[in-house]
Amino acid sequence: MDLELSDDQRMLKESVDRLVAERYDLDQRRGYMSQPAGWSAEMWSAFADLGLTMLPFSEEQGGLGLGGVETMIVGEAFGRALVIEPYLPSVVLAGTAISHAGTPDQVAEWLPPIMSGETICALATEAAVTAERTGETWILDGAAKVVLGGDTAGQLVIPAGDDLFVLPADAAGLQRRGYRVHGGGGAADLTLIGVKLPEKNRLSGNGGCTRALEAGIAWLAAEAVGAMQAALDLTVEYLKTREQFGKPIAVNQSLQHRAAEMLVEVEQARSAAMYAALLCDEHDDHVRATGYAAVKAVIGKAGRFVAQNSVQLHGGIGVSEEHVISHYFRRLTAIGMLLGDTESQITRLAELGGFTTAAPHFD
Amino acid sequence: MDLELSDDQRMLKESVDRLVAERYDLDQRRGYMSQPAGWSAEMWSAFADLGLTMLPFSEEQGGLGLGGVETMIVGEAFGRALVIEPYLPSVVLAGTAISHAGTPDQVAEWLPPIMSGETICALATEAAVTAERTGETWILDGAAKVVLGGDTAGQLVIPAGDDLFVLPADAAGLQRRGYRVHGGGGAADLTLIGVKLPEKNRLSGNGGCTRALEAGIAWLAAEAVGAMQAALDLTVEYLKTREQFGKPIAVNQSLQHRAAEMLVEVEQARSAAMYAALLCDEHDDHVRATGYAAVKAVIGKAGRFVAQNSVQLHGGIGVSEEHVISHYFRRLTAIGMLLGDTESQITRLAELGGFTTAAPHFD
Amino acid sequence: MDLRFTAEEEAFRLDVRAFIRENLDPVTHRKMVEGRIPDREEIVAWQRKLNTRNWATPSWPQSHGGPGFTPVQRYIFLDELHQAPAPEPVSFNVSMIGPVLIEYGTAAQQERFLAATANLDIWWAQGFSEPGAGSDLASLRTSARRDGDHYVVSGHKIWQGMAHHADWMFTLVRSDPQAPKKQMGISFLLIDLRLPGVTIRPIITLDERHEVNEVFLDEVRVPVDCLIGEENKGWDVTKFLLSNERTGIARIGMTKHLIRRIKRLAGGNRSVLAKAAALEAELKILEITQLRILDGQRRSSAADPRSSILKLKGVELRQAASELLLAAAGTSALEVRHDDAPLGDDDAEWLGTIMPNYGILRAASIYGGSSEVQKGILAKTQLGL
Amino acid sequence: MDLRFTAEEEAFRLDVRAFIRENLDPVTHRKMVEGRIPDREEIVAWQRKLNTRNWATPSWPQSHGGPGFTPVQRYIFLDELHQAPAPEPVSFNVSMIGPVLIEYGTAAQQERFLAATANLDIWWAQGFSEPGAGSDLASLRTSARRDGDHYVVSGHKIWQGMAHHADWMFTLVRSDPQAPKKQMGISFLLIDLRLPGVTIRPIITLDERHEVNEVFLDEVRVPVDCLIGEENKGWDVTKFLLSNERTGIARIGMTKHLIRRIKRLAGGNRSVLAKAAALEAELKILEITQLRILDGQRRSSAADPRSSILKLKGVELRQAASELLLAAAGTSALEVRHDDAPLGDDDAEWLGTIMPNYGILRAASIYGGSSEVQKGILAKTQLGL
Repeated sequence: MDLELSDDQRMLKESVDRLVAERYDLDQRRGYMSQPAGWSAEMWSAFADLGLTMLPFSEEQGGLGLGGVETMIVGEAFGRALVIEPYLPSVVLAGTAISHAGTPDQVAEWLPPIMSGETICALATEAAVTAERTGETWILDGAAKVVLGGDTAGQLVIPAGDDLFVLPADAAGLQRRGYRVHGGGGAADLTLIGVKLPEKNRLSGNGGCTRALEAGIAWLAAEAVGAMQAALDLTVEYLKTREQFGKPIAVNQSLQHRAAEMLVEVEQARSAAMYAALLCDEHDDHVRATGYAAVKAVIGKAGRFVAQNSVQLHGGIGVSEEHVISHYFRRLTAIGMLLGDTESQITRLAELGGFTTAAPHFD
Repeated sequence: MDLELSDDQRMLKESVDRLVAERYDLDQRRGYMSQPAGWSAEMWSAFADLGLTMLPFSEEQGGLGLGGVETMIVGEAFGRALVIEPYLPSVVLAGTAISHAGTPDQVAEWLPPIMSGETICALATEAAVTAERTGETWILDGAAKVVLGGDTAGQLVIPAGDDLFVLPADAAGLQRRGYRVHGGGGAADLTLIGVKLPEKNRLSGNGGCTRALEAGIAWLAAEAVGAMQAALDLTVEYLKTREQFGKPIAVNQSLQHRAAEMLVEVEQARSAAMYAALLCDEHDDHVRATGYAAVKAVIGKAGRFVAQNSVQLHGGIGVSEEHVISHYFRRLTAIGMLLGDTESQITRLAELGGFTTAAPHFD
Repeated sequence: MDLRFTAEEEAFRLDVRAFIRENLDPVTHRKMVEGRIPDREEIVAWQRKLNTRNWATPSWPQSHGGPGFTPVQRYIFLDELHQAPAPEPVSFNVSMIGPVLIEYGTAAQQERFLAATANLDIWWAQGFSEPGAGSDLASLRTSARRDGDHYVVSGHKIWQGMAHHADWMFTLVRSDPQAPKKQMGISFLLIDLRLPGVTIRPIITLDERHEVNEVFLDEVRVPVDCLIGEENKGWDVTKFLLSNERTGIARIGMTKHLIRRIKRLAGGNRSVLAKAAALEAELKILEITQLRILDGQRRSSAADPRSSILKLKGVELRQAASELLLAAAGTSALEVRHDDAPLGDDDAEWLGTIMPNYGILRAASIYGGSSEVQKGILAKTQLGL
Repeated sequence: MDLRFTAEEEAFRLDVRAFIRENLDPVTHRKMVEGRIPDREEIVAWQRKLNTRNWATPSWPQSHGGPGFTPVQRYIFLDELHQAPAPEPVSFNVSMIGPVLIEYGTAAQQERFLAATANLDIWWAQGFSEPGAGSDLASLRTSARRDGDHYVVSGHKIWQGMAHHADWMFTLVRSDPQAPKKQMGISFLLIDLRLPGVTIRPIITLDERHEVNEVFLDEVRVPVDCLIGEENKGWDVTKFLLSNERTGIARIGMTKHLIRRIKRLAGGNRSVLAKAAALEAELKILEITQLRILDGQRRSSAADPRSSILKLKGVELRQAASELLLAAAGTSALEVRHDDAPLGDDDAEWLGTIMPNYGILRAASIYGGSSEVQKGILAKTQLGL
């Protein structure tokens, strides 16, 4: 057991933190949101230049070969800065799916443009699509909703049956309706009517999708920690500086205790994110499945508590769009809903049998 | 709408309050518990002398013809005093069952000894008993658990199929195992093996059982209000008098706010008890069913909150058996569990469709 | 003791419901059903409809154009509006400045303002809070200097709900900076928002809507006949106003409407339905608490501090319902759709308001006395702590 | 960064588990499984078994008879005890007075007491709280007057856990009533409970068990060689003791045991199983928080104020698990059965302890620094509030 960052990890953290500190304040973020894509191509390049878009992929696949901890470091910084560029959809979700499910040839075809940042790719995580084979051609029909990043993606990864299919966003028969999502970023609803794809676009093995969802949960956990810690810091600062009745409102014991309760939740979220980061190397599917369900369940609940109370403790200013607290509130709300909310993760954890059995510890 | 007590009701309240104030403090209660039956025959006579055991029954049936509000008044006083005599089992549960399900002849046979207090009767609310008819004889087999008052009852009312059966506690084939229950009073688990009863002991119509359970919920709600209000009063008093660091602990805002949260729950419980009291005259079965489910759900949750926090705010002394707070804690816990806990009542309310439909208020 | 409404009260409820059904503009109704905010014109038209029966001013005495409702009738009336759902009469007019004009206004002021206030010919804004004066309202700094028959007012007010719709603003100003206690130097002024020196700036809230504003006052010359009550005695007027604000605030009917929406979206989802039932159980009982307080109001007109229970628990349940509605909608609620999107009549079209409304409803435990303030009131007034 | 235990640590865990399985008396084990309290003799026998491997004193340094555990080993050891479940070594001996004797005791005191304390030849009671001194411990009034080579001690101590089993009591007395600050006049004394003038009175708790006591001291003559540290410097010793008390207090393994019981009782009840899963999710993550704090302890021996998180959340989850266990048991848990009822090996026999344990576990958020105190510590030390 060793829970300190390595020197390399500390250096990565410093450079990512510096990048977002310099180029991602709330005003700059507004500027990025107002660009045609709804995010900044320039920032996207900056992330790619720093190597972030190739970070989690193995060196054999052409990536940096870094792991869950490094991704967590990036996620936490992005959460704090409320980054809206499609890192989660393209690198974490679609990238992980391709890198796990693809043959070496398929990986060599689809992954490099994602790693270079050149192509934005999106994974449909809520899809009901069927694929039928006719000769060498697959025909896809169905629909997918809330495909994160799907509004600006050049390429889509869509699960059908036990397979994943890679298709260009302009494929014939594919309709997409893109939109902004609350909390930042964009998504699309897709309709597929007789979309034709060659065999080479089929990544066999849906295990890639599971891995992608797990990586997505780990990413969301890290982002949530960044956002929650920032929201708590701002709230504590506000309690110390906001005066009413001639004294800082921090003199109110009820508010002190609430802030302490928020701290407990932030620390639990931090533990969850750390656990999620280290779980990606776990080989046992059941351990990963139960672990990620627990992580997302805790993140959802903790994030909601911190979001609601940081608004409450800020009073009126907390619901103003001009104040960053309202943006943390919205992003944390969205994070709680994405990739399975607390309720659904708990149901899943119960179905998986949880962490302990009814049997005694030993007999 | 009129939510004041009438003059008669005020007089009843005064006399019941006076009786328990004079004869039911914690030491006296300990004395009653140490008697062979686990309760005081003398107090039971005192309640009967005041007419309480005949209170809710109609004048035609030989009762006082009073209603839900009068029962609530008694229940609240009994809850405050933590009365352990079997009023709920005998008068409220068994009495209501007989008075609703019996023919005039059956009522005339079974109810008067309950109303006089001479016979303790108990209703099995958690029973799995079958009744088969052979000629003029019914044969009962099965079991019942946690029959409140069943330990000292001379007579039992047991549901089987759509009917209720009245049987003497010494019936051949009936085994009972009596015990004390947490929070006060006693109960029994019953086993019935080939218990033979004549047709006249069969009260047809299980509706009586439903009415009895509803009356039981109303009673528990009233008792809970008495106990919760007393626990809150003691807690507030303790906050004002207990000193630490040279000041009453009431100076702590977090404790003030907790007490306020307790008050909110006590007032909700009071509303629930009042609603339950007035609902007994409602003719619509569905309105009663949804109403009593809501009442018991709220009572269980509110009672638990007040019980837990009155212990917490008392600190160490709150878990001492010598302090009455610990007895309110236990009785409120038991009340929450009896006749369906919050969870099961909510499930039931959901199955009944709740209070509003998905349809608009008007079209 | 009896919880039932009288036959007259039941008939009144049906009368209100029929009136709403017949008179509420379908587009306004649809917006309310979907959780959108009607336009100014729609709100004005509806309030004028209500005013044809004196129902725009349910709490005003008959002597001043009110309907002479009993407390129970007031409750029934609001409950029907909330459940319909239909817009409430504008509260700044009807619950705030109206009663103040009736209690403290001169005959001339009543003549000038009351009827127009009821009919929404004048739309009022509330100018109380300032950036440095929230729960500590008495520390406000907007200054009023007497100059002949005018006050010259300068300052910065914030959180003016719907001030961009408003014609006039009632406001608190510091007229005597030397007063020994800060509560003693405050006056209550009415300000015409068209006067020179008034600037209204929108504040966009986290639902991306424009509902509240900042109002900057720069040497605004306000005629002295716009003073309510005595100079430097504005704090008494304020206390009177705030004590009116808290009544009937459980808004149970609004939560019922949310629960209806939850049930529509839930379909057969047992877990959501169970959570909805848990809310309904508490809501049903809160309704009884509301009736108990109403019953007390029939006996005494004094402000009932138990009203804080209605605010606290009412908001808690409404927020919980909005949260459950969001859970029932799932990720489909994440799409940003603005209030100017076309009105729909299918379920999907309802989703656009769910997340914004969940967010903005967090403000309900902040304004009108935060939940923390309510607990303090209850601890002090009810428990002597 | 790595959360995994080393191969040595995993082997150590198996070693501990095997030791418990082989050495824990079956009756003691059964009592622990059922949530009963073992007898004095059983606890003594078990601690002496542990002491054969120096495991009775997991936090003591090797130089004083401890096992030289790393923080991780300490955690694993306790976790295995909690999950087994097996009794912890008596905390008054091992976590409280032992470290105090090692830090502040004279060589003679260490010689006299340490080995006997480890082996439970002496059972210690903690004599801190008084009726008027709970969270405000420094306001204690038990007096110690010097008389030759004795202190004459009089006073009233309360909440002495297991004092009816104890031989000696470590206690705080006011030795200088004139000290300028109340913390400055306190001394730390060891008192032989067989001395004349000592009376122990049981306090029955709401679980109807006898676990705590009052101790009355009436002119008890305590030899001066029973003073720990300097006269009137007992507050420093106390602070040292209390800072040790808080480590490892999440007791996650105990909650796991409760969850096992819940799952046994739940059968196929989905609602109970879902609630158990919700607890397990939080518990799993709290375990990571525990490891993070352990990791910090490997780097620095300073008390970590984040330990308050373990206490707060650990107690919250344990109380919630006991509540869920009660719900899973249903009304059958209402039957009063005492700890002297026959030990069973079927589920039904387990029910007797569920309600008493639910009740007494409420004390866990009161003693050892109440939840309110923990929040205050976190607000102050971690947030600067």
